[in-house]
Amino acid sequence: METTRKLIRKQSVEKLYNALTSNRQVYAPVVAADKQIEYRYNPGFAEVTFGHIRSTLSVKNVVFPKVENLFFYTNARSESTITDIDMSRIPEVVLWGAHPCDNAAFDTLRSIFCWDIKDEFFSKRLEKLAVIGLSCHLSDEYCFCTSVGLSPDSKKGSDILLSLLKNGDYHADILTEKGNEIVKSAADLFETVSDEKEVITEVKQKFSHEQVTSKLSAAFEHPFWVENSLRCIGCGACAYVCPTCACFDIQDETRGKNGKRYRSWDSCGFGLFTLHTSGHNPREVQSQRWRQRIMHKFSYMPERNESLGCVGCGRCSSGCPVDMNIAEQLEALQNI
Amino acid sequence: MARIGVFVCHCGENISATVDCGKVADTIGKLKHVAYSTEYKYMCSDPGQTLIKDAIREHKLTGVVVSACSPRMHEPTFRKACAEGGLNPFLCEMANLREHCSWVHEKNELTTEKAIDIIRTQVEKVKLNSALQPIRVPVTKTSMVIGGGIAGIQAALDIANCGHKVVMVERSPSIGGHMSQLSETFPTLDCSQCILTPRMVEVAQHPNITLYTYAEVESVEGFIGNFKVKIRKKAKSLDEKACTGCGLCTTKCPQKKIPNEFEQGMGMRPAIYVPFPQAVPNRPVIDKEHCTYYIKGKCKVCEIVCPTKAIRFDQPDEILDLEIGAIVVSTGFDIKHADFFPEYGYGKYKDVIDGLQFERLASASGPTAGAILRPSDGQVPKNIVFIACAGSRDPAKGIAYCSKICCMYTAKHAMLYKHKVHEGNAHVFYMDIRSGGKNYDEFVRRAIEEDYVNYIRGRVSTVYERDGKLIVKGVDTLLGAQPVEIVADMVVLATAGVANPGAEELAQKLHVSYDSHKFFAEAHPKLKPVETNTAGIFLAGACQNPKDIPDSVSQASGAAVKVAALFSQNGLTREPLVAFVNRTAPPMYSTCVGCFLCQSVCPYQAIEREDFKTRDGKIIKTVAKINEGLCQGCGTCVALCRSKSIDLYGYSNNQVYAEVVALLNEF
Amino acid sequence: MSDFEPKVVAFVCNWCTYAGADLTGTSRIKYASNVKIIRFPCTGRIDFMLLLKAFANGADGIIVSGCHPNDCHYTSGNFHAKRRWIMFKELMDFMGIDMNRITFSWVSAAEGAKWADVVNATVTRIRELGPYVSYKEMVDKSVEEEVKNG
Amino acid sequence: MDNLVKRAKELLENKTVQVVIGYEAGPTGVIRPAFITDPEKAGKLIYNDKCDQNLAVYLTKKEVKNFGKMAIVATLPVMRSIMMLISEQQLFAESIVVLGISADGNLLDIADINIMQGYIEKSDLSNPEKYKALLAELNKLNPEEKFAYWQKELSKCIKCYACRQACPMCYCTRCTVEVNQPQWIPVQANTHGNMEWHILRAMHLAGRCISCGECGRACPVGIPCHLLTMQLTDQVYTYFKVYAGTSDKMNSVLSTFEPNDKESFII
Amino acid sequence: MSDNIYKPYLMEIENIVEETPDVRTFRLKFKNNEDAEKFVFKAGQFGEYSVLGEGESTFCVASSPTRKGYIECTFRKAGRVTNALANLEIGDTVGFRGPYGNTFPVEQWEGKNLLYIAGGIALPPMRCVIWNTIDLRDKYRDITIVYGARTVSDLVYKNELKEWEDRPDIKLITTVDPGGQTPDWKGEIGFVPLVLEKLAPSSENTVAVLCGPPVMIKFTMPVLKKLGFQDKDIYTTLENRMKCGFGKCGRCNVGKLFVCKDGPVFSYEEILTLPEEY
Repeated sequence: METTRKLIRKQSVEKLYNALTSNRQVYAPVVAADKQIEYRYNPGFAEVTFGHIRSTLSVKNVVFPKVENLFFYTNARSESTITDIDMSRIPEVVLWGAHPCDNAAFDTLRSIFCWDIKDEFFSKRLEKLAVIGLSCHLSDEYCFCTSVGLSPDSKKGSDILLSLLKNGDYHADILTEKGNEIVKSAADLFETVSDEKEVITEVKQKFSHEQVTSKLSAAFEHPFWVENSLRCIGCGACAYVCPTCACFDIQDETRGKNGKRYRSWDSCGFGLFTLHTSGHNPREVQSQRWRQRIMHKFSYMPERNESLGCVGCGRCSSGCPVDMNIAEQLEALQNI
Repeated sequence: MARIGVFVCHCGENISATVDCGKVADTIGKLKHVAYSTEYKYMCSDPGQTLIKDAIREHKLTGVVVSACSPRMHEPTFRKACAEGGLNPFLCEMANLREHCSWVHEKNELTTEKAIDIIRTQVEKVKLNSALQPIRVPVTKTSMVIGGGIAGIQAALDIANCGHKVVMVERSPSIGGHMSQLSETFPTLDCSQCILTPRMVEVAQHPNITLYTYAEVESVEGFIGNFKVKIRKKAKSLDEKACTGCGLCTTKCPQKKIPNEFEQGMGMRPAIYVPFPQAVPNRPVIDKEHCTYYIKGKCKVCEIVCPTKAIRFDQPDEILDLEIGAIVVSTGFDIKHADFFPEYGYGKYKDVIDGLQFERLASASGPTAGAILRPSDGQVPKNIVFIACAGSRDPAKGIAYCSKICCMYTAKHAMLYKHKVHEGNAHVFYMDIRSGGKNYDEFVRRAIEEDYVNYIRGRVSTVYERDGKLIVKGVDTLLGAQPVEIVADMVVLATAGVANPGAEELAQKLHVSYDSHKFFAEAHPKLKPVETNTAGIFLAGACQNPKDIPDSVSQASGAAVKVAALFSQNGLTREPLVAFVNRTAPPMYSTCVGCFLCQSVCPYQAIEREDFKTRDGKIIKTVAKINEGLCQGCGTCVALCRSKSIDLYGYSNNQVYAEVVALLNEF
Repeated sequence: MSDFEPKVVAFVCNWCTYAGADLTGTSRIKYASNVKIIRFPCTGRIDFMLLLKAFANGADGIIVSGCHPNDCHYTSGNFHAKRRWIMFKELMDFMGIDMNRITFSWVSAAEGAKWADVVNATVTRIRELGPYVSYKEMVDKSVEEEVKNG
Repeated sequence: MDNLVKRAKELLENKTVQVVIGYEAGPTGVIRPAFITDPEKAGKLIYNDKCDQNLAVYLTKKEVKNFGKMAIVATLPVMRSIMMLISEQQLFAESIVVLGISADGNLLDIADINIMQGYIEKSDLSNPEKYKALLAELNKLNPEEKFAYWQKELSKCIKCYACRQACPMCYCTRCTVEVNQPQWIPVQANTHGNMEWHILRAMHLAGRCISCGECGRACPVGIPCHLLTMQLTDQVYTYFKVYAGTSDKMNSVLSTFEPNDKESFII
Repeated sequence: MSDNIYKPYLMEIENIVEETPDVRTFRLKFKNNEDAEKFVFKAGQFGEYSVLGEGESTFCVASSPTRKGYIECTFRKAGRVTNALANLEIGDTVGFRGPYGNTFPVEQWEGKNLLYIAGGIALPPMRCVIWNTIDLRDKYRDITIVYGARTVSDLVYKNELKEWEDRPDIKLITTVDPGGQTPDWKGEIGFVPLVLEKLAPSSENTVAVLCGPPVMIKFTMPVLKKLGFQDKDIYTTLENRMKCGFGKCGRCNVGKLFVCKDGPVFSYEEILTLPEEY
């Protein structure tokens, strides 16, 4: 679809938001009581933040929830039956105000969930998702979108991308048919573009991901991994806050004769992630697991999924309790 | 392939009166994995048991739930029946429909539903039961008796007479203990030595008893049936085989001014000595602390005079390694000495003595040849005061308990005194007279009524010296707390019996618990008074708490029976409901991380360490391991273990979890 | 809530309370049938997680009972249990989990009547408190949470 | 902190230790753990009041232990952690050198465990001041409010187990949450399952928590989970008059008992 | 069938064989006939077997694709799911997802000699291809099977071993570790590599399939090399932990390869290019 750019006034943004929340689930960022940025469904417009750098958690849960029920079952004496999930109950969601890195991550996730065999849960959720992104006018030292081929105003993954203008109004880039539908539903709010300057933050490029990828192909045995993962304590924080990490576990939970099988987030950083029943563990120590994390994102995924497993949001680094700074490590890696 | 059989018992009408057994059996029969469900009037009857056995075979049952009375009643019955039916007995569980349901609830829907719930819970549990085999522990049929007092002697002789080997370890140079120091014994006033010494000789001569005197337990490892004990045989500086016990050395020893322990310091002995004339073994030892040769490097008079050249100055201590199957601890007690009592002069008045010292004075073989004479001037005391409960029952002194023997021996002392000093006056201050025991109270009455001992109920506040006399100030509570003052020539304190010095250290070596007074602790105050918490270690005599001779002897015989029972079979068979620490393939070996907090919760010292090593002996990992011989299956370690690496057969995590889930959910 | 029948799970040790409950039966003392017993060798064996699991599976009340102090068949299991329950109770109180729903008791093998009293008192109290709605809601809400998440 | 650098360099040079665990400033200025093996790089070590991570967590980490003998920059919580680790047999006193840091940030001379014990015993072992107010505030809430508060907080938990991984006392090879027979703790992160996890964690740390607050600091979503363990630390002291990590021979509160332990709720 | 790739087929247990006290073989039949008709698989592929309520466990299809209408699986009681599976009986329901993964290139092997070498519980992953080739016996030349286990009671598929032994067109060598034999044991006694060395099969026009515990593989490989086998003519299977079975859950990869997609069958030539993550 041909993309178009329109103007939406500051006050119209509120109208658009309210129009959307009146008939849809709108998932928008707010500043919680403990100062954490979190996404909530249909918060009042006054609560919605436009000035955040990054939410604590990514928004991947709209397409890859913490827990996704795969089916329900009943175990009776003679008969076990399976009841499918009614996918039509998956709600239409508008993701509001998510930054370009988060939105680009949907493509990355798609490259995992839909390569080879298509994952219907993910696809359906993505299908029912419309993304009204917001370019970044703020950034911090953890941001490195420009190093992974993105930018503070990348359009990838957004249906509409808003960009703040100096006067407080927004440019709206209408990028997809879905975006167009939204615009059409509130056509009067969108005006023709002005020549007001956009406020886009500058994110310095720290490394070249192509170079990292090429270096990694021969870096499996490099001492780098041990040296640089000593302080990693092996929690799953980086994976769980990451917008593109898609590792999951499949478990059953039963109450009485009824139960469900679900998939839930998992992390390659956990020691037991790859543990065999025999006790053998192919990735026994943390350095091997840290290597897996980086390799997966910057070497295996480019080769197997034709996408980079990182969008440069910096959450893993800002959320890491021991400052395992991924950008710093990648910068070092491109020079090994 | 779980195939569970459920057998619902009517117990006559005991269950069926309030529980609809037919409905229960029906409903349960519809549960997943229940292959067979039936009801019967009396499951425990022969036909009932046959029903179970037949069903096991016919339906290839992998588990059985007998829904009847309390498992505390008939679990063994039904487990046996299952075994006879070809099912491992530990794959049988009972659902308690009678005591916990039919007898305690009215007849209604809810009661029947509860019965179903109870059974369903057991069905879920039994699915997870494991086929267990009884644990067999080999037993070394040699026992060790620590302490050669009357309790130890009795235990040793009883065990030896059952045909089992006994090693007796005695710390001092002779066996005999406190009883050998006593003059006469209550309530019969027969001579202590006369009844004791034949027993001592019997010990020495018994073919099944090996006696190590002047020896101490160095360390104890292992567990019931399989203790590994190290004994330190202290050097006696003597070749015991060469020595004939002629006694020449002891008479020639130039060092003769050493306070005699046996005489409670009221006599002297040489540096090479036999503790008392009837000592067993009757061989001297050299007291290295006081021997001139050991102190100054020259003397050797004993060596010169010894006709058989038996003296060995360079003899080292010897460490013996013994394999022991059971241990009797009979290390006895000690008493508080007069110096513990500031109010009675901290022991500075020579004529304030303790009970044991009085025993020596009254003993025909004692320092005064049986004459009651004042230690200070050798005069016969005309007025003598006995103070009972000196220290005992006095929380302020840290001794809240009753020493149990003092009432009786004080009566005996007063009586002995009156028998020897007819014109003298004997006064006894007491709190209560505790004379429970065969012929005991009669004995005390005799002291009061026939020997005119003056019993004053009240406590003595102070004793002080005035003009060579001891002024005893007290009150007579029977006369309205009237002050009493007695001018005495001698005061005898019935001081509290306390744990032996070293008891705590020994308890720690043995891994048995001890109470706050350092007395050894029995496994159960009522039902296991002879056992300790550590299987295979038993108690006899006053090391547990102060006891008189008959009590000590009874307990010793009790301990001996426990040992003999243990030795009566080739091995020990135990219910396999014990804890275990999981094992996994290398390199993990176990999910146990080796924090060993479980060791401190285990009341039985059943948790040991297991090292996993590389081929060249480097320790890779140390994890906990349960000694099946010791574990009693309480499961406290299981609930404590953070990594859930310990589990308990019969009450596994999986089982109890399944029970909770089954009890609360519809199936 | 007149037809509310509380579900109460009792975690008891084999040697004292289980035997005490047997005695209640032998003495034919009646008590509420809402309580169902799970037998453990010792109170020391009772994992605090089981109590949470009981609530999660829909229990409205819990009884935990074992030998009186100093009476433990294994000498010290109940002492360890006591410390565990002290800590557990403090934590539950701090988190606002209703400790009025848990009865901790010592019932000896001779206290058949006390067992009936403990059961009846607990059931009466739970009846007054009603179903443990707030806990059940949390459990149910957790399930919904997942469904909605997207 | 010249003294610290000097001492670390010395220890590495004379091969007393093979690694020094301390703090360094990362490229973004964030303080983070450092593992110095080369004496020439000892200069990277820093210490200031932002160095608040409990480094003792690394003393049980395989790759760090593989270096050999370790020196560790140790503030009071680290020292107490070391005591706990030794008493729970996860660490040998001989395998470490403690570079003690006093409350005012100076290098202490901790020659051996006894000296460290002396220092710990002199220190205030109650929960740090900064947490006391919040604890007190929470304790004032009524049960419903408390339950609501914790439900809200714990609904955020994503089960990343940063709290566990950051805790020096959570050194188990296999955590209870990784046990699936039975599945004690649900794998998925929902409020109820999260609450069970945090109760389990707090109970496992009862009498073992040394009040470093590391679990709360590590939490990426800001759950004050340290308050749970700290509340129990307070209660352990109230009931049993002990603080964890004061001796290398202590037994934890839940693995010991006194016959006269007082409680008021067991009928 | 819905689009739900996580939803298993419901299978009924038609038969159970207790191979050893720990090892069971299930014969599973599709509950739904349509599923049965549509279902195709090839030798070497695996699936996710589940007990509803306990979870899924990964193991290969142990029966041959030449035998229609059912699949078989063999598993050892080790974890939660396999324990639960072992508790099932005939008529019970098992969930099955699959087939997943690549296959043994049996077509390429036509006209060649086949040498199967398996140890212990690693015979099941090979049983499928063994039967596959036996059922198409005339397409292959010599078929030799070397199978070893720790003890006689650890040998699985005892009935089939008998059948293979009795067939003139198959050479079967069974062996047990020293000390693992019973008095009436007629097979070899000794470790697989040594037995293989003694047997010294020709590598000429021969494909070797090798599955077993790592230590067996470690000592058998040099023997095969000594016998002149090329890396490309030696096949094995890798068994990393997996959850999804189709390259999404992120667990089973060895370097960039997914065992669940690119495996489980690998030639030694490929194995040598992989980082050591298996």
